[in-house]
Amino acid sequence: MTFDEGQGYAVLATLAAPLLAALILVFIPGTQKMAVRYVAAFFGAVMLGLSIYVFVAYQVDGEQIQMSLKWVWVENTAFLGKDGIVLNLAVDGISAPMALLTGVVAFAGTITSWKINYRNKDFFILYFILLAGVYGTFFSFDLFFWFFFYELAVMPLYLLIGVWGSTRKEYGAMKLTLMLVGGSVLIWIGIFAVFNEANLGTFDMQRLFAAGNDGTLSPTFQKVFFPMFVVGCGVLAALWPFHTWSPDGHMSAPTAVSMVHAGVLMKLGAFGIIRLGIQMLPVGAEFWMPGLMVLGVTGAVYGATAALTQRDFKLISGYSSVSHMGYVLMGLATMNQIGITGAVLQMFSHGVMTALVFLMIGALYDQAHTRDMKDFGGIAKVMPMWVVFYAIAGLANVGLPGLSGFTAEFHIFVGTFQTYPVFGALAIFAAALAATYMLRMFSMVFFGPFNPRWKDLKDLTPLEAMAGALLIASIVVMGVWWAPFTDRIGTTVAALPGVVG
Amino acid sequence: MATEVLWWIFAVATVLLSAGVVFSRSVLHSAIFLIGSLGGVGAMYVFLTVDFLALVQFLVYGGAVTVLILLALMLTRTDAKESLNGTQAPWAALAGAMLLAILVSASVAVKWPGDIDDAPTTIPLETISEKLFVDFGPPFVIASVLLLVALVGAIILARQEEGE
Amino acid sequence: MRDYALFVPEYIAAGWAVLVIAIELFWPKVRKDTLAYVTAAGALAWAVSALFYIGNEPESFQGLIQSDNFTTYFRLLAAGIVAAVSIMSANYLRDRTKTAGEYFGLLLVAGCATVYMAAATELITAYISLELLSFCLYILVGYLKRDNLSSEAALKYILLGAFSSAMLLYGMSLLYGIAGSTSYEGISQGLAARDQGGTDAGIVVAFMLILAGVGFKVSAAPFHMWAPDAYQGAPLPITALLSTLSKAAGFALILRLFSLAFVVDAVEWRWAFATLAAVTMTAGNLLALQQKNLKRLVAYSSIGQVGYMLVTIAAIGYGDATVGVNATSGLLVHIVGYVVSTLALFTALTAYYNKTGDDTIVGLRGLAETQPFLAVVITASFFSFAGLPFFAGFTTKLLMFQGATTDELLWVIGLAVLNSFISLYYYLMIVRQMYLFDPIPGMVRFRINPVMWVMSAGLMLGVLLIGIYPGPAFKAAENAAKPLFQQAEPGVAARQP
Amino acid sequence: MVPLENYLVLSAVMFSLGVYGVLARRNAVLVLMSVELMLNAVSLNFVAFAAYLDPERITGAIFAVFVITVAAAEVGLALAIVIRLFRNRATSNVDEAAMMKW
Amino acid sequence: MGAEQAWLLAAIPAGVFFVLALFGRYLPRGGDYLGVAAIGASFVLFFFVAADFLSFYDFEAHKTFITESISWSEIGNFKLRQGIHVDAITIVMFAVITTVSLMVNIFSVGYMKGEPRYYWFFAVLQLFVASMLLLVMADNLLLVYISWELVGVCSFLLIGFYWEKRSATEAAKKAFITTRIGDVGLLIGIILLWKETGTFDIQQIIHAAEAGEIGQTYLFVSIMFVFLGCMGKSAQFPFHVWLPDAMEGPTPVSALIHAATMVVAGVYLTARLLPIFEAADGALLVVTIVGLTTALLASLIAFAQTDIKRVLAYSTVGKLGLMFVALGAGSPAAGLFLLMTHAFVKALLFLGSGSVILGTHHNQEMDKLGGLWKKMPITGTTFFVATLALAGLPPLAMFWSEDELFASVNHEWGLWALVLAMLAVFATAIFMVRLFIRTFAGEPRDRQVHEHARETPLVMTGPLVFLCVLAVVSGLFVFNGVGSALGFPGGIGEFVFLEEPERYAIDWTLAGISLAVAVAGVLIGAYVYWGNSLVRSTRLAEAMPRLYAALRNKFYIDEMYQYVIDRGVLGVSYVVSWFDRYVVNDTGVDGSAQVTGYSGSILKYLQTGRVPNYAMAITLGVVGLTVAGLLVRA
Repeated sequence: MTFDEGQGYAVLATLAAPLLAALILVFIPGTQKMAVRYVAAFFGAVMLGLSIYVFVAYQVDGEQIQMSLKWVWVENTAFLGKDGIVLNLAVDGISAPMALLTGVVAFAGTITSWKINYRNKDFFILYFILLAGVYGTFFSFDLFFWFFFYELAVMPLYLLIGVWGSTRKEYGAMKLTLMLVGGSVLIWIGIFAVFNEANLGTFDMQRLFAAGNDGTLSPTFQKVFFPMFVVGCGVLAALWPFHTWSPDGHMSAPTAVSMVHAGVLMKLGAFGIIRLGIQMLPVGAEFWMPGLMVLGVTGAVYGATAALTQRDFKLISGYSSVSHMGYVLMGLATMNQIGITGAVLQMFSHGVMTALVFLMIGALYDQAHTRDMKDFGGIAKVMPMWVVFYAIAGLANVGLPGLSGFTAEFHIFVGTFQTYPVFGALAIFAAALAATYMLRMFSMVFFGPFNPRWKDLKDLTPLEAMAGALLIASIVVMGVWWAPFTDRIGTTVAALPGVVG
Repeated sequence: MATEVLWWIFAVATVLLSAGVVFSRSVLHSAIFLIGSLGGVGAMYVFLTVDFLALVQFLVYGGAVTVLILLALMLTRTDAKESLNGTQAPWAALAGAMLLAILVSASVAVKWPGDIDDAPTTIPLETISEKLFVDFGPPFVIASVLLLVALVGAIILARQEEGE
Repeated sequence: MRDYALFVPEYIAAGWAVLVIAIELFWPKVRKDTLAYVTAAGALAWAVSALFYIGNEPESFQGLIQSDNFTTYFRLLAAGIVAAVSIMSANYLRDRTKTAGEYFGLLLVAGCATVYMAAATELITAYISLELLSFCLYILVGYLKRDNLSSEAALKYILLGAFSSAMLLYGMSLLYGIAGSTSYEGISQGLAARDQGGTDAGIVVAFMLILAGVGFKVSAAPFHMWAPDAYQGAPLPITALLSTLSKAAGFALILRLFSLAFVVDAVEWRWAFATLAAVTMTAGNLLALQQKNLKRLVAYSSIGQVGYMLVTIAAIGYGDATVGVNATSGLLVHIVGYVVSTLALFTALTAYYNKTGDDTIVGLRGLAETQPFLAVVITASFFSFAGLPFFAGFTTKLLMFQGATTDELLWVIGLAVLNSFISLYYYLMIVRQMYLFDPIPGMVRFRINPVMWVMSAGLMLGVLLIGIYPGPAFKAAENAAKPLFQQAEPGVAARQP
Repeated sequence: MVPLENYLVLSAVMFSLGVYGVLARRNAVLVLMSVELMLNAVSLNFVAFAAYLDPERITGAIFAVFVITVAAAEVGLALAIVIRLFRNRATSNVDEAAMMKW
Repeated sequence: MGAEQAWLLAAIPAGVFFVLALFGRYLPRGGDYLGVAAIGASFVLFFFVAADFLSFYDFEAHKTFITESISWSEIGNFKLRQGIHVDAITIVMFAVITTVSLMVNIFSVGYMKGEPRYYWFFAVLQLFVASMLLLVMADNLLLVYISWELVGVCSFLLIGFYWEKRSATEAAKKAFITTRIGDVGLLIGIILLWKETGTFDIQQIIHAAEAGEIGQTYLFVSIMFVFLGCMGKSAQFPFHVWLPDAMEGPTPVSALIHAATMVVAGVYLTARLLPIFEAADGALLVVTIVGLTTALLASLIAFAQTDIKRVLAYSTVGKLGLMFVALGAGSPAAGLFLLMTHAFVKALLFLGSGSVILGTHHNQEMDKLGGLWKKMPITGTTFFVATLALAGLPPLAMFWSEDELFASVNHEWGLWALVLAMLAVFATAIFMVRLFIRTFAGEPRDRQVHEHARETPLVMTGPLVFLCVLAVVSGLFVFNGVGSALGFPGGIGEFVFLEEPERYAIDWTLAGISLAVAVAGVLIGAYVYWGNSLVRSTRLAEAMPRLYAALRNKFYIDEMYQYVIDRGVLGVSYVVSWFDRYVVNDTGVDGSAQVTGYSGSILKYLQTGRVPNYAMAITLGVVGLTVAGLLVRA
């Protein structure tokens, strides 16, 4: 076990916190619902604090990979040579903001779930396991553990949606789980191939990255297997046409799960494309990126178009997620520094704003038990704060300057224009479509004549407002002052292989 | 020469009897054909000069096994007149024929190593016993356990319990 | 060399088997669960004595039986399985039969047979051990005499078993003819010395017949068809035994046989293993999709698992000794993971079945409400089968496939991973029954036997431990795998096509 | 002299007839009898190989001894099961013992 | 307090926005005084900034500007800086914005009294003004875009202020989306310019364009994209549809939008980037044609509208068109001068109509008004002045600016453009007179309304008077003398210019024609509509029924859009949704799952439960494998 400068402890603690929470919850009787909530909220806060620490402590002008911790797991056994499997946790400029995102969304999701009453102990256990998976994926620099955590993050979803969800939850849960696992199947095959081809006897990603760069992984090999990783990760990132779990899954999922799922989990897919695609298979990436660009643009326009005529809130958010993740993929496909930085920014931005959107949808649905927008009207009268929060999320979605969405999309557009101006123009057009569907929803739901059927709706509870405020703060900070993010992301992105400055 | 003629007679008889086992329309006839067939194999052992095995063959098969089978046939007899062959019999013939072709081609095609003089050599009983008890002691022990297990199993499975 | 001390553990086991039978013989009113715990104690004693053999120098008994780490590995595994199954059987048998002594005795004997299958380095020994195991299983499957399904299962099993062992024997006889020996080493040398002129139909036929025989044992498609019926008809703990001990034994035999004796002519059989693996995993998983009975479902799912495991045998054929060690270590560690998961599953199922007598999938409705602990154990086992992380299946399957990855086999491994994805669907359908639906009306929260509780918990912890920290298990598996490939002399290296 | 191949072909024919019997026959006892044919073919093979090929000229014969042993025990056990089933279901036809399928 | 601190102008209202938005509801009177104070502070600060700027303005070189910027973010070579750039254009825009918005703010205190969400109105108003101020002082296109969008969202919030009304919500939506479509172009244009120059800094881009570092076609395409944004924001044809609907917002907001903040953004940006338009061949012609088309179209439509605010809205569209015509003629001075004078006049008109609306208890249909002058003397008088000013009568403000416009158009494009522009002015004069007559003169059409009408309080009439004064005198800035007195000798023509400063000198021919056109327009209008009778106009309408219907229905442009949106965009969306649901999901995803399950349900019948079948499987397996093996080896 080696640490660099003791900060590895922070990373380990961040990863361990949700696991510890789950473990503690196992031993709390299910009838003690309040105790469960307090424990969950406490650990949510701990995770938030640690995440912020990790983000802040990442030194902008230091090395790319910091706060590393190595803990040899299996080595010198059979095909595993030195450092065969290592619990290798570290942070780089891309995972630092992702960790922050996870902390923010996780905390918001935790306190949003306060009102869950049905088997809330089980809920929180699964929820924290999911979060551990997310953290682990962001922090792992060992392919084995990377995939381990990646799968871990998907695993609890079936139950989380199936038990605590709504609206065709069985179908949604099953489809979501199967599609996501289907994606990881491809990754898995790819991992076998990479390990075999590199023949280093190690899952250490940094050594595998080096192998990808120095030609140990032959160009042909990279070209064959890159699509596998991209499609595999892409499923989780709602890569068109593997996105259909997104509308249905989000429609079924409970609030906090939607928040974490759309907010963080979908980012794992894009993160995987960076880690496994761009970093490990640079030649393949260079070869295939135009294809990814086409798919990304298709997703961006397609999602926005499909969202135009939806009537269910969550379907709108589901399709808009498809659209926004399309931007992320476009950003990655640019293979230039600005574009990829923009993609990571968009990952963060989409994370917080979608979490906010789902938080708001949940706050309404819990009272109204319908999500058909046609049923609503003039809700601003009874839920003013809700409307304001939702509107901020929606406007961030639309790409309004001053909110995070613009920062991210702007960088992506700039990056895309560097290489593919026509696609860039299409993407900007899709952003205008986003305005259309968002405002359509605003005017149908928030405004217009008040429907007296909803006179008993209550505004946000203090807890929900707190969660929302945290998310809004993130949205605004990133929208106004994005240098802390770009500083971290940009330098790391510049060091990615094959990336143009 | 005489051996060869004799061999052919026994061989053909064995085949015919075996065919009788599987083609006969009567259960009982089949059983009787089986005795003959097994006896034919015993005769083959004699041709191969492994007399001991021939003895075993006649004792174990000709005696014990066939008696057991006949007994079972008696015990499981039903009055219903029904076909002895299942619906897939034609396909079974086809499958059998294919397998036969494969096995025969394998037998013929291989140039068997060590087949020097094209004739069997006598295997004396002493060698067999020595091999069996000295060189192959462990399998022998295991086989005895196996027999024990079969015995116990047959008992507990076939035993009629009260209330039956 | 005739060192009888090599088999002290089996003496203990066999002696204990006699003891158990004798106890009931002389004291017929003994509680059946007492017998079960006595058996478990015997199995533990057996295991403890086996511990002394870990790391010993390989030693052969007259070239027939090899005592090395590989043997010890399976010895410990068999002892563990027998112990677990006998505890599982305690309450199950008490409610269903009058006599149980033979049952437990046969369990121990089956365990010994497994060890000999793993240890055998000679065809006769291997064959006779295999038959011994089969006999025990035939009897155990049919042990519930008044149960029509049990008898039917036993009949199908024994008829097909005899049929397939005849196939196996015919293959062995051809092989004997070609190689002129029945010892693995002799076969290896015989094959190496074999004249290579012309198409050698004999060796192909021999290998395929042997493949059919051992394939039947491990229930590889298309030799698998007995498995679902036997699994469904057998008493529940015996279903566990079938899917653990029988498979482990089959693979032990295959591993030693193919790595020592047949590796010379790998080019003749490796493609067949790859094909069988592909067919088996696909058939198993597709068929499992439509099952309504839990035991049948587990049968098909275990067929799918066998498909995965067969890939490693193909890998032994495709690669050199290094790949062989890698693949074998992977397979061995996966077998352990699979066995522990299966045992955990069956412990929970048995506990549940003792209460309800229902072995259909819909019967599990709302188990998360009525007995949450069992629901957790069952879910964990199924997730382990499906290869989800935290659970043994993920890690061991990954290690196994990784060890087996060669360029030629990547497609099978891809198919395997795809199949494990399909399998997730039907596992989730069970999880769905337990967690998403309300219990059947009238079902209330119930308690389970504390022994079963402890064992379920222990096995589940085992599943988690292997899943999270596979290092020690993997190391042990490698140590067990090494002896199989050390003897391969340079001159007897695999022929390339 | 009779060449080795003759024995082998004889054995192959017997074996195939046995296989046909197993595949075609309905009665469990007849199936068992067919299996016996197959096992005998195998024994014949072993002995023939032993007599013609084996330098030590013996292992095959030993194998045959074991095969005969196992075959006999197998018949005993199988018949017990057949009788068991007959008692439960009043039939010994294998295609009627199909309660479990699909 | 120097010009470097000009950012404070925007910062103060922005800060107040946050205070009001968060705590406004708890403050007495909703904190309206804070709003007025903030804008007032900006207004006062403007004078300091202007004074400071003029104090070191280099009247020889005329190229004075002040730039302040800080580094914002850095990704490799992609360095973003944010800062302010204050030059003559900025100062003019400051003047317009701060003045008009202060007046609007004060007016609102009276107008909005007792409305729900009173505090919210003032809060957004602050943000609106702040964004606009930021827009005009931004030194780079990114900041321009940011503030541009903020302006858009504020207008959305304000137009949709009465969100309980479906029409208000729809209007807000329409405004936002329509301008947003233009913004797509703007963003594309900005990024295209960046791609070629590697910077967002306006001055650097202009420099690069002027130096010919950018290819002609490329430059033309990029600047046209940018111009799309300007067209959207400034409601040029075919994006003009949102502006008339925008009057659904509270009337002071309309005043602000039409005069100082929203719509002039496009004009401002075009003026700011005019050197680039110049550098790109044909760009100015496009600007001119767009401007002329819009001006004529809007003037025609305005004839047939009966809602006071709607008429005013179309007049704004028309005047904006003229501003673009001025810019298209290459004269930022004319454009900005027109912008300024129009801002004061139009603010006055809107506030006046607001006063009417409040005074008549929310009545804005001309058909129900009439004869209000006596009841509302101050409103009436100021409105009268404004009407004449808009009609272009000297010596009121717009006469001078339009004269400058005509001069530059004549100079740049010649007669055809001049005639068309004058036609637009002529039409404006007619319908403005119509508006005034039908609202204030003649007999009241609705007794009820008339009896309850009363003059509005001082807080509203005060701004009216102030703006009225400006509407009279602001045209004089064009003169050297006035300019010198105020610190910018040479008048506006030497203050704001593109290449060469030009001092204003009256071309008597042009001025005469212009005067004649205006007077003719006023007289014709008076003739047709005088005396509160619609006899003549009705006869006119009946003479050309189809034309009248077309005008009344705004040339069916809205209907066309509606059709395109319903059938086109939404149709595509339905198709995509259908495709997604049934092809991608049900066929692709669920379908493959079903095929898998189905194959399982077929395959399971192989498992017949019969021993012979099982044995057959084993046999066939062996045979198959062996045959395959032999074939493989052969």
